[in-house]
Amino acid sequence: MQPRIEPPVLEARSVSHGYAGGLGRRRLFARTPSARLPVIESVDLCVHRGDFVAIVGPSGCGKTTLIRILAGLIQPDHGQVLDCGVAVTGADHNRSLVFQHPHLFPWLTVEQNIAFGPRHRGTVRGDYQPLVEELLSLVGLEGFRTALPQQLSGGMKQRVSLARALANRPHILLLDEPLGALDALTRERMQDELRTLWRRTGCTVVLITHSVEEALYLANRVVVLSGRPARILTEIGATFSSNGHGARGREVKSSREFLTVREEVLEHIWSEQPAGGSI
Amino acid sequence: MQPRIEPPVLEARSVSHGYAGGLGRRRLFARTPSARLPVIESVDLCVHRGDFVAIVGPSGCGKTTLIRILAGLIQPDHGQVLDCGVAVTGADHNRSLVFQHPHLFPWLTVEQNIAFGPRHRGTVRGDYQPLVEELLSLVGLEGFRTALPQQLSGGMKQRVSLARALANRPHILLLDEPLGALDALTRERMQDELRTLWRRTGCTVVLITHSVEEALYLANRVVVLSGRPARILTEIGATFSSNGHGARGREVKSSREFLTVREEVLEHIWSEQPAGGSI
Amino acid sequence: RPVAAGGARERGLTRVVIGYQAIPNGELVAKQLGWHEETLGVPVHWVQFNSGSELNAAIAAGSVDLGLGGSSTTVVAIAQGVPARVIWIHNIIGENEALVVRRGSDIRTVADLRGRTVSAPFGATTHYHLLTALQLAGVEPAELRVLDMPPTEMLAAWLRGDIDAGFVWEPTLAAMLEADGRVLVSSGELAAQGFLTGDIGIARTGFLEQHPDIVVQYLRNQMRAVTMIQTEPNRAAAAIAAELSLDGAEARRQMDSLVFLDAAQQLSAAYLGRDGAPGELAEVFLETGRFLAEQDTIQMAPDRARIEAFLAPEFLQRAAQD
Amino acid sequence: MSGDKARYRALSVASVLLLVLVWWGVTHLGLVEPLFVPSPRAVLNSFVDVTVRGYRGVTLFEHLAHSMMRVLTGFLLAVVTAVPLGIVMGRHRVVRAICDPLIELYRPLPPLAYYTLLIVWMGIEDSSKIALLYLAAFPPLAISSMAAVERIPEHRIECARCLGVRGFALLRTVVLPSALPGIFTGLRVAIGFTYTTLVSSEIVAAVNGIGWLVLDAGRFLRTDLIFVGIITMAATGLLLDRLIRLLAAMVVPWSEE
Amino acid sequence: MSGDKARYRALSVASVLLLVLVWWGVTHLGLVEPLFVPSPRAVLNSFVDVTVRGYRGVTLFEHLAHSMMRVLTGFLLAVVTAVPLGIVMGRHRVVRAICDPLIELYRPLPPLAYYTLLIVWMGIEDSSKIALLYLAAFPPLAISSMAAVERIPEHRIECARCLGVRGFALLRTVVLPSALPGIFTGLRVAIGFTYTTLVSSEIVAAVNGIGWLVLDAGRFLRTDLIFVGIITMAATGLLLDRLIRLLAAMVVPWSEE
Ligand SMILES: Nc1ncnc2c1ncn2[C@@H]1O[C@H](COP(=O)(O)OP(=O)(O)OP(=O)(O)O)[C@@H](O)[C@H]1O
Ligand SMILES: Nc1ncnc2c1ncn2[C@@H]1O[C@H](COP(=O)(O)OP(=O)(O)OP(=O)(O)O)[C@@H](O)[C@H]1O
Ligand SMILES: [Mg+2]
Ligand SMILES: [Mg+2]
Repeated sequence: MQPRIEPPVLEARSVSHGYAGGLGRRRLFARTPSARLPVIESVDLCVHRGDFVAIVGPSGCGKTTLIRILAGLIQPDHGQVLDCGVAVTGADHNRSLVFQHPHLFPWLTVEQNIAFGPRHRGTVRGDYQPLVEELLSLVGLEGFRTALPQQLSGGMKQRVSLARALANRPHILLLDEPLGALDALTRERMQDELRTLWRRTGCTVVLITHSVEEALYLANRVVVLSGRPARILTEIGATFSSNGHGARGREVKSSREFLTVREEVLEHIWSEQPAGGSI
Repeated sequence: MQPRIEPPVLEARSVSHGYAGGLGRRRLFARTPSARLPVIESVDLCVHRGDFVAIVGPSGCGKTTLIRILAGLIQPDHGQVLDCGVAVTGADHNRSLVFQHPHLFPWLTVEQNIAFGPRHRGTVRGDYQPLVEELLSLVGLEGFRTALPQQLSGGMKQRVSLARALANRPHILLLDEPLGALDALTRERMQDELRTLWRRTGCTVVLITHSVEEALYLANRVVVLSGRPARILTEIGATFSSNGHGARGREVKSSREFLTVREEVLEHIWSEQPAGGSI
Repeated sequence: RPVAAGGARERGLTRVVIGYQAIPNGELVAKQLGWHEETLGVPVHWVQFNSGSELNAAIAAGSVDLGLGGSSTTVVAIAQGVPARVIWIHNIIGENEALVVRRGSDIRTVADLRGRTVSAPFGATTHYHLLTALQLAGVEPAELRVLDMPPTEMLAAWLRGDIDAGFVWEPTLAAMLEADGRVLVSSGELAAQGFLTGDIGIARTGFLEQHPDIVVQYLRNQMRAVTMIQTEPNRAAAAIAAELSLDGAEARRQMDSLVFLDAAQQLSAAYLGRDGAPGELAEVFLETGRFLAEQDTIQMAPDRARIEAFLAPEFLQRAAQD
Repeated sequence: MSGDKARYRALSVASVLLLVLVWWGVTHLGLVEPLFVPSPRAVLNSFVDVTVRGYRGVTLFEHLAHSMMRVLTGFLLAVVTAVPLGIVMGRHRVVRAICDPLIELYRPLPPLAYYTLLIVWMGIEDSSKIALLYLAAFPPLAISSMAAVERIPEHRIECARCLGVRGFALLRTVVLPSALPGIFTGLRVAIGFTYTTLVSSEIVAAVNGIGWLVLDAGRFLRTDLIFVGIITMAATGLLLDRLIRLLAAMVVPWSEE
Repeated sequence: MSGDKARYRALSVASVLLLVLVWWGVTHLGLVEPLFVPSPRAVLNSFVDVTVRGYRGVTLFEHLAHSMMRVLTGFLLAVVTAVPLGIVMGRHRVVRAICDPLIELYRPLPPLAYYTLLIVWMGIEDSSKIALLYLAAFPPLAISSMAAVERIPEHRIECARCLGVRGFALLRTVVLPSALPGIFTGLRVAIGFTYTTLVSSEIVAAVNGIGWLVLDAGRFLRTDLIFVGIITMAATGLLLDRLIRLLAAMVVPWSEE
């Protein structure tokens, strides 16, 4: 018997996308449809089981669009997305997306927000409650379990949103800048938690981040996108966090090696974009 | 004649604040009003003309609450805020606040959003239009002037929100993490723009940021807040960006001196908060 | 009593407002043939009303000068002090209003209605006649179910079999008769026993005082219409048909079920009477008023003096003189 | 806070009192015919009279009870049908395409125009009256619910989808709560509408009910009784409205971010 | 996209056609008295007749024109008064405390109950009819506008305040646009309500108008004519509603974030 070749957990095949209607107010009786704004240009991406892929790129280049396509929320104009070899046609809790903005359900408490997924997919309470408790303490919000979203600060909301996605035990976790609103300290702590989680569960993660440091610290692959329309500029294998090496502390961030790779990535981004040019 | 002593541009006098109603759903027929959640505890802050004050502190400690009090959007439970010696009783365009979340007006284009303040305060178009043009190019969105907010990415919205506040030529600029959603590159560029702007106009800035690096790079004073309820832990004078020294490049960020002060600040934050404790 | 509203209009009269109803009588003949427009000397504004109570309100508001209402609502006007006078009887209600029961039912007399469900449009002349018929038969209203129903809905209820009897007018009357109905008692029969109902012409007091000549001319036109109905019924029916968008035969049938009185008859003691010598109509109104008061609908029945003051046959007298 | 509330309540009471005062003044000075606007005293007398002795053998309270039974039955039936339909119409364009024109077509029709048909189908008892009130409450409820659902920001639905919640569970757990504020506005508008239809519904075959009382009193120019009826309707209508608001405050305690 | 739209439109047309088919079937099979539900053919005949020859000397088009004049005048007057009042009530608790109870008190009142008063004050001409329609449109508009304003997220107002915009400018530039979607829902509900009140308004002292036609035809058991009137009302009501929706699509092109 031949060894079974496992398909990639998530694969984007020459995906392109644009937004319709041009910019500005839709005109009701417009004759000619205005030109499409191209945002993603033939992106190929292959994410394997256990990968931790970080995506970096300039503001407005199309990262959110790309991750929404991966999640199945947008059907791309061209190309397709495969989840374990099966074409993606819609959103799914196995491919959980944490949005750039928290988007909590304002009528549910913190605890109910976190439990939302498993609870309304019909899981019995006993099955998900321990996980919810664990997540509450992971994001440090045990004291706010009965708070409504309107009573939380920006960073707290973002943490709830992360916990809400994790409560689904997704096999692919799609993160659109989940730690952006956190202070340095909390952010580092959450980074470590995320790393531990990834190690422990062996799930696959795609992370959009604005911090090259964070990308290198967490991911084993860093994908650099160009400015709009987004193409993959380059991909850098980062080994600072690879599964094989076991736990490593924050001190890696100040290592020579780390700083060199960081400069390299920044160089790529810089080169793409003339300073002050149209972003 | 005695030399006139200029009052501080913005002064908080032993300001304390808390949120009512406890956590969770308001109960309609609750007998005993639940305890207040104390958030700000006797904060004294004196901001002088031309100051650039950065505020750092853990997530959910009360930074947003504090800056909203400074803006006049919240009347604190105790203490008061003075703007040039006059008690603050409400919001004002001279004390412009950039919110943590962009909150653009969804029915206005990017350009109209930016021009909103001066236009609807009755300024003639000729007076504000050059500034609006300048700001559009400052935030790199000339190509999106006719776009509606729903057509922008997260980072682009945040830039519009910043430009919208700047269009008022406020004498005090209150910034609640205005660069949080920007990628490393754009962020650095915006930091530099902000610094130039501050130098050029001599306006007073209060900035909340999650990045200690950013705080040290931009501000001449860094205020470190404790966890909730927020007290001022310490204040550090940073000279990396002081008016006197003239323009300085990004290289300062990797200077010995800079890194030492950074460690110091992080140390303060660390010390306050036992890792994994309730944040 | 003086009227607050409308008083100003009297000084410079620009038009006469006539409130009419869709009843196939002389009013419609005169309207269709344009007699008032020709002879009154002022522009005429026609306004249609569905019931006397709305007309009462409009007259009291000073919006209408001359109008037509059923005898029951005229009594309401008297009782409630509407500033108006009776000047004309357009018609006496005869066979065009009747109490209908099912052909095969065992209701032979009014007394058999005990325990049944009977309907009539409340406040209308048929309501009054229904109650009168019950009283004549010695039946207490509480012994049966009397329901308030407009004609069209009554027909629907009749066809469904929800009601055992209904006191109603044309054209619903014909439709009910056609749908397996028969007349138990008609308004004509009750009128013969002294319980008259009719369509009464009333005029606003302020208008009467200021413009008696116009009123007299208006009455002359009414008299002319009655004459036409009696002598050239087909021409009159044609005018009514045109006015109501009916066909001629139907208009003729409906017109013929009414009883028309000429001026001489109206001025006789049996009806309006003469100035200073009120006729039987006062008695009818008095009786009607007592009925309504018993029904709790008006607080107090108007007394004879009040009713007699409400009748103003002097204008008809003048009109009939020359 | 609670001092503020008391102040606003006082203002409300004052404005109603002012209305009564104007009414009293107008009748006292004889500015309008008492035939049209009776004095507060006359209305009070009639009120006592109708409460104690009744009108046409039925006391005011019984009249009111009959009407409330009809209004509430019709309204509640409409709530449990129109709101779900509106929600589904807001999410599913196929359902909307089918139902929308039908609702839009019957909606502008006056109750008086189709009441006869209801009588033909349902008879003269309470069921046809309730059906009329039901039909009056239906369109505002359906339209408001639909509009409320259409206003839900798309990202909220996407969130739920990413959490694996779809179909009926999505409607129940995300769409319904998000639309609740708009639905409650619809409830308030619809209850007012149902109330105004009450008189029309009691035109036929009623010998009780507040609407019928007003109607019957109108036929005999009993303005004092009309006022008694009107005031009773206004007071109970106001009460129902407050009940809905209270319910809304209990059910929608959050505010949008 | 546009293929989808065509499909939905086809579904809508199909559902209306189905309704007509059911009507035809019911009359064809004699399931109901033709006296109450005339056949489509009979209605079509009457329609042609009324359009060409007229009813009581007035053609259908003229009847319609009179009614539309009344409805639109009343409705537009209500829009220009109730919407601003609702907006102000939504923002200023003092105004709300004063006006709210008054609106709530008159709102449940049936038009039939106070029409007499309107006639007394305004006479029997068009002004009292327009006033009645105005009063019908007012509460749903005011309530919807108020609710829409109350739903505006507070941060948006705070934003505008920080930009130095306050008072009337705030209402005009921030509150009004934010509330527009809710206001348009109110407009749609209110126009339907105004339409249903049309017949009531034309009960008294009218000799033209679609409502009067329906009413008068009812008196003579001309069910075919009632159907002509009803269908005309339904069609024009639908048209007005579509106009409002079109306007909404033009004026509210954004979607909430
Ligand atoms: N709904 C939309 N309609 C039209 N254009 C859109 C829409 N959403 C996004 N865009 C455009 O697509 C481009 C990419 O947007 P996207 O949100 O994917 O950027 P991003 O990489 O996530 O940026 P950021 O880091 O600022 O969040 C932007 O230029 C934006 O203007
Ligand atoms: N409207 C509110 N009602 C009740 N509690 C609130 C409210 N707003 C904020 N809080 C609480 O006040 C505390 C401070 O909130 P604040 O938004 O000021 O924090 P922050 O320092 O800005 O945090 P972050 O960095 O995450 O934005 C939080 O614990 C939050 O739960
Ligand atoms: Mg993004
Ligand atoms: Mg904050």
